[in-house]
Amino acid sequence: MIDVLYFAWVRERIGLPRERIETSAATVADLINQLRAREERYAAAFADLSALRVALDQQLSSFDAPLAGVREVAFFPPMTGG
Amino acid sequence: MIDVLYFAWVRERIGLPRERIETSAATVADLINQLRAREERYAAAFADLSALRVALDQQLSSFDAPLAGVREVAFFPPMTGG
Amino acid sequence: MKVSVQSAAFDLGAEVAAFTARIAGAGAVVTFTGIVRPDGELTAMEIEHYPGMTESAIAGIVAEAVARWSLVDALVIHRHGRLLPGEAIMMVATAALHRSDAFLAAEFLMDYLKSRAPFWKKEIAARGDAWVVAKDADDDALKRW
Amino acid sequence: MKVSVQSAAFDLGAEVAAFTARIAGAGAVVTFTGIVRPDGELTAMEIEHYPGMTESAIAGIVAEAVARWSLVDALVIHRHGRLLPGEAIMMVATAALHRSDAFLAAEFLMDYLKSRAPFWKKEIAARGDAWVVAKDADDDALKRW
Repeated sequence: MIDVLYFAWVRERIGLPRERIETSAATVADLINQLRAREERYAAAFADLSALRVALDQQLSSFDAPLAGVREVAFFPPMTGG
Repeated sequence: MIDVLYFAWVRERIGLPRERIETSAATVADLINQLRAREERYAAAFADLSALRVALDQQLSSFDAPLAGVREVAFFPPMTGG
Repeated sequence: MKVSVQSAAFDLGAEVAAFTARIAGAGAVVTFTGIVRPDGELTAMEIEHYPGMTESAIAGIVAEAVARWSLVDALVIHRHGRLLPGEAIMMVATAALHRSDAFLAAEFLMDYLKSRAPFWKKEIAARGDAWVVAKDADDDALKRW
Repeated sequence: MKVSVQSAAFDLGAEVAAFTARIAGAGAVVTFTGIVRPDGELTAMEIEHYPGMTESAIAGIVAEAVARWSLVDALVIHRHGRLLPGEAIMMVATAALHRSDAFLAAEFLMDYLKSRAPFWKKEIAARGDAWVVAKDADDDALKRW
């Protein structure tokens, strides 16, 4: 089980801010493929990975990073703070 | 007659902040030569022109600038504001 | 060092005064304040963030700035939630021995907060709401450092 | 725009708050504050200036910054007379639409105030007084602009 969080338009497109997901995905990319296969709203949110960023346990990471030991995955668009 | 002002160590070396001077000097350099000839303290203050700056009527200027029409000449070291 | 992520407004004058009062030894203080620009039809700016990661990401950015420019102190306040045009979104303050270090550290903090701290801005307007899109220039700005 | 050359101390927090309150339309405010660094035996800093020229020189520098970076507003306060270690010598504030303009204008103001506004600093210390010597780097800094 892994906590998956969504922010900004990713959250709006998927329709929820977080969920717990049963997964055996080895990498972030594998998890994304699993999510895409679920429902159209996930496929839409993850259609263009260049528009997305990912954090693993609150650290910016990359789509090919392994998920072993990770408890929290977050997907969001490029940040616009400041 | 022209008002001549001195600031910082130039003022200290010459021993006064300002004076009115009768001069027919054509340029700042001519005025400096006239002052140097007056007394040792002037000669000392104007010994090294690279350590001095001049303003004519409160505008930074140069030693070869003409004095025609100028009412106020100021001599001082490079500025250290901020 | 002080990092605050908050929904409440902050008192810029009081923060600057308090920061400057506690930086004994510094010769230079630089502050930056970001304000919601009253832009045509904009009625509000909604700022979403990632609680937990926001604080740790900012703390990491601040620690790097402090080490790199030998800062005497640094401060970051960043708001989230709904802000009105003219309200201050965030501020940074840096205190250093010399002015170039204080300036560089403040610019570094801003460049990194802009694209490495998990905030997302949404413009609320009569014509419809729109997420602010990150600019390539924001990422390019990091290359300077 | 506001330029003040004064012997009295200024209230940094109040100045920043007042400046920010009157810059409707700006998205970015940068401030710089210069402080007398408590440096070993220093007991005071005496700042001499050229009344009349000081104000006009600063006004000219501010006008150039406002034009060049399309500033919404700018502020310069510079003290003269006797200052104690830890006291604020001067401050600048710039308000612009975007942060890079506010930063650049503030750095420009500082570089020019340092070597083109007629102030001279003298360090007062137990070991003897000494005029601060301008650095070649101060003049070199102007070449950036």
